[in-house]
Amino acid sequence: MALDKIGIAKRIAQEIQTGWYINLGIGIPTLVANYLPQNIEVVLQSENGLLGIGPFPLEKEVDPDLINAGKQTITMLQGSSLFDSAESFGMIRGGHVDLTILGAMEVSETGDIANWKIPGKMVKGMGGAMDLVASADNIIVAMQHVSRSGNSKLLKQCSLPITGLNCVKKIITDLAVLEIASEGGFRLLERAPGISVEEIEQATSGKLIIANDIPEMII
Amino acid sequence: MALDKIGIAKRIAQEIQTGWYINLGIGIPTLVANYLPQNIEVVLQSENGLLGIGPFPLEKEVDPDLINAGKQTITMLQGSSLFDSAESFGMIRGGHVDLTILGAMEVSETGDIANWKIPGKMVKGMGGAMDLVASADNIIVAMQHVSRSGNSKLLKQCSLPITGLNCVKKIITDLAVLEIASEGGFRLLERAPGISVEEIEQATSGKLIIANDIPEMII
Amino acid sequence: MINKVVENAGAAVRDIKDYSTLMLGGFGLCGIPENCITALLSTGVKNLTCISNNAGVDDFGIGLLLKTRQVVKMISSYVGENREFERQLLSGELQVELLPQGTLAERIRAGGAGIPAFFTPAGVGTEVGNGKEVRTIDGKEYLLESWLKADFSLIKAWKGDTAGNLIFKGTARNFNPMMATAGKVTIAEVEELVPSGTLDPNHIHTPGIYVQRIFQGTNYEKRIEQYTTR
Amino acid sequence: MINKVVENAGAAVRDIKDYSTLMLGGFGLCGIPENCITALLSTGVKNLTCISNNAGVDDFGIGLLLKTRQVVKMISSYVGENREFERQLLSGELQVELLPQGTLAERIRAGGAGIPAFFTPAGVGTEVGNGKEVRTIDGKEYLLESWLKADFSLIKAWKGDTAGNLIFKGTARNFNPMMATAGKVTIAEVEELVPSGTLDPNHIHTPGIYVQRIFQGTNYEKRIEQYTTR
Repeated sequence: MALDKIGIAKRIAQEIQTGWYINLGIGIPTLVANYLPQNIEVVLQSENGLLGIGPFPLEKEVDPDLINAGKQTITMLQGSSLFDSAESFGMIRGGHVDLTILGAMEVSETGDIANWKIPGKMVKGMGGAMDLVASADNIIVAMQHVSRSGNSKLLKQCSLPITGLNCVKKIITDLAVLEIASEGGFRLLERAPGISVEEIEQATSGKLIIANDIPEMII
Repeated sequence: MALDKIGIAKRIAQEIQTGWYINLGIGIPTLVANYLPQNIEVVLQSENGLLGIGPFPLEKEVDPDLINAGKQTITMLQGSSLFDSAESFGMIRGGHVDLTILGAMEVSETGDIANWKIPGKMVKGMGGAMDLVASADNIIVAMQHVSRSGNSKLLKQCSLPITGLNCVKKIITDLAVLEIASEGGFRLLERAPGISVEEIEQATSGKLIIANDIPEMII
Repeated sequence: MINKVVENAGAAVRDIKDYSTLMLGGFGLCGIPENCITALLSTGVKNLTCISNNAGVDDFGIGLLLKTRQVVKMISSYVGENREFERQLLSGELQVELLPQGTLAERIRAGGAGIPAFFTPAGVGTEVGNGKEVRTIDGKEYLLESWLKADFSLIKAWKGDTAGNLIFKGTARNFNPMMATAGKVTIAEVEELVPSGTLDPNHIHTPGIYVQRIFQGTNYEKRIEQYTTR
Repeated sequence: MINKVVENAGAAVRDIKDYSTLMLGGFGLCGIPENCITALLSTGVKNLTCISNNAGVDDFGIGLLLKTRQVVKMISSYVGENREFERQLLSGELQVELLPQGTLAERIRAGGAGIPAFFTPAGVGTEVGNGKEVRTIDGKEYLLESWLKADFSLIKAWKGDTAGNLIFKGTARNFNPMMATAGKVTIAEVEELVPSGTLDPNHIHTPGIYVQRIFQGTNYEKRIEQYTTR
């Protein structure tokens, strides 16, 4: 069965190593924080100027001067630090953030990502996404394998305006875990529980690279 | 009679207007702080990271973590702020400092300045001088009119390695106040008390522009 | 210290003229110059170019100036919270330049710090790179981006002193410190205005040299965009 | 929070190898990593390239590493206080690259912030500009300068916590914060090491993300170069 959002978040959480500084995008990536293993220590960055995002506040703790990049009220963990936006993107651009997890509308088989604009329809802006994908060494995309209108989001080439080129390392969807092969193509690493290789093939428009034996995810 | 260092400092102090942020170089420029009129408020920048230099400390106030750009122990005035070197030179480069006063070995009649190197002899480095002269709108040079070996320091062209081009606005020496004319040349504005125009002419190697009546400085 | 205090928001923004370029601090509705925005609604100044990470919401922040059609151009990174903005943009009433958030922050810092241009990897291969110089450095491609400056920067701080020194709180700092450096005239509104000498020099985020006018703000609403509790 | 604490200076610098590029914080003798310098004297590591605004004095700071001939190249802005330095330079034993102080600071910041190159007016028309691209922007000439990075950055802070967050004191801040961002491995020595959560997040000058190792320094001499009283 295809994973739900929580399932995707849980699987992504397994990718995370202790000691990492991590930027989580809005949506599914934000959920990942809830499923980190107990024994690892990571620091979450909010690109609007905080290292050390804590849980959402209790009602009495709510502070309008303390929000995350999704504009939600948050708390700070012990050992947090605050800074301005230039410093924050200096961290990102300078490669100090170990992992970026973000959503996407489309990913190409060479690791291009499109997630900021639908011409004529949606003009929200790219926010920090272009800086993140242009800078991070380790980028995981969290998304549905297929769009609501039934089209594959794993394509030979992106059809929507690009956010960044050759940057995605790994994709974790409701159906599969895949990595971008250095020669191009989506290398299938794991299947969602109960999902067949054929179902993944059908849902993938770009080149899918399949080894003999594809294990099921362990969630 | 030619001015002494204190005389030069006193004359420079007359150039300063209330509300200005000022960077004072090492040597005579540092002395200027002692002769500011009572009724003006200025803030002195130390490019190693301080706005609001105060007087030298009392013995019991000495703090090794608080020095000026000349490495002397200092104090801070009320309302001071501390920052790092990148921020400090951002202020300088960004034109936020209203006036820079510094010493020179040579000044050319087009406003070039040389003050950091004597090839084969002195290799101290330029420190912040190149940033200051490349950025400030208002640069006053404080120096002796003639070098110890008897050569004019106001030249057609600098003979020593350049610190910056076309940047000096005004020169205040032991003999005279001069400004760089937009068409090139040292326009004589004031004579030191008792110094004749002829004496200044003799001490100036570059083109000297002399109006009919050159007043004496009032110190 | 030099005294930068003005009476109130009205006095602070009085000489902002039509066709001015403004920078407004804030991320979302967090750390925005509420008092200055209200004062601009009163002066009715028009044809403003506003540089701000976001464009407020329909009825708060810069959204208020959009509603009154005082803004002719926005330079922002994310404007997804504002329907009036989207309407004006799609209808062609409003010019918009969208920039990567880090590029926006760095261009503003560059404007304040006298760096006319710099290379950044953000936007390479995207429409952000259209018409911009691309250069390969150490095997990676970068875009050349230029500085941004403003006629006026409108800054919101937590505490400030009469000499213009500012301290921000929490994530309300965001774009405010860079913008303070990049305005020909920088106007700071603060929740608490204290005498010069009250703030610890080592805790100051924005040195007073960048601030030309400061005033004690009033009636801060500090609206929360996404009230979220656990 | 992630714990960055190491035992002492010896443990912190143990893997600094011959031919490494180091950044060392400080302005003059103010805010220099005294403990790390002493530890490098012990390891005897050689052929170091040192990036530091100054080169210490003959018998303190980086001057100690010059005396033992552990340094093969210095990148600095002002080295006038050190006679041994001048001797080695004039005799050709030491390579030296002198840079405008603001260019040095900005190149280090750029290294930490992922900006491979930027334009600056400092040094135009001087020998600093030799071989560098010159570009006229808005009628003024600028030099293109590239980023600086280091294998190790040696930082001295006043207070630090176990997560690597740092607070500096007075003008001992100087080059330390930029250098902390530009080292592949950044080592911070502090006068007072406190548990994570002790420092106010709003007062932190260098966030812990930039710091890989931190230790409590000992026996700070804090020598004063120009003791001056009124």
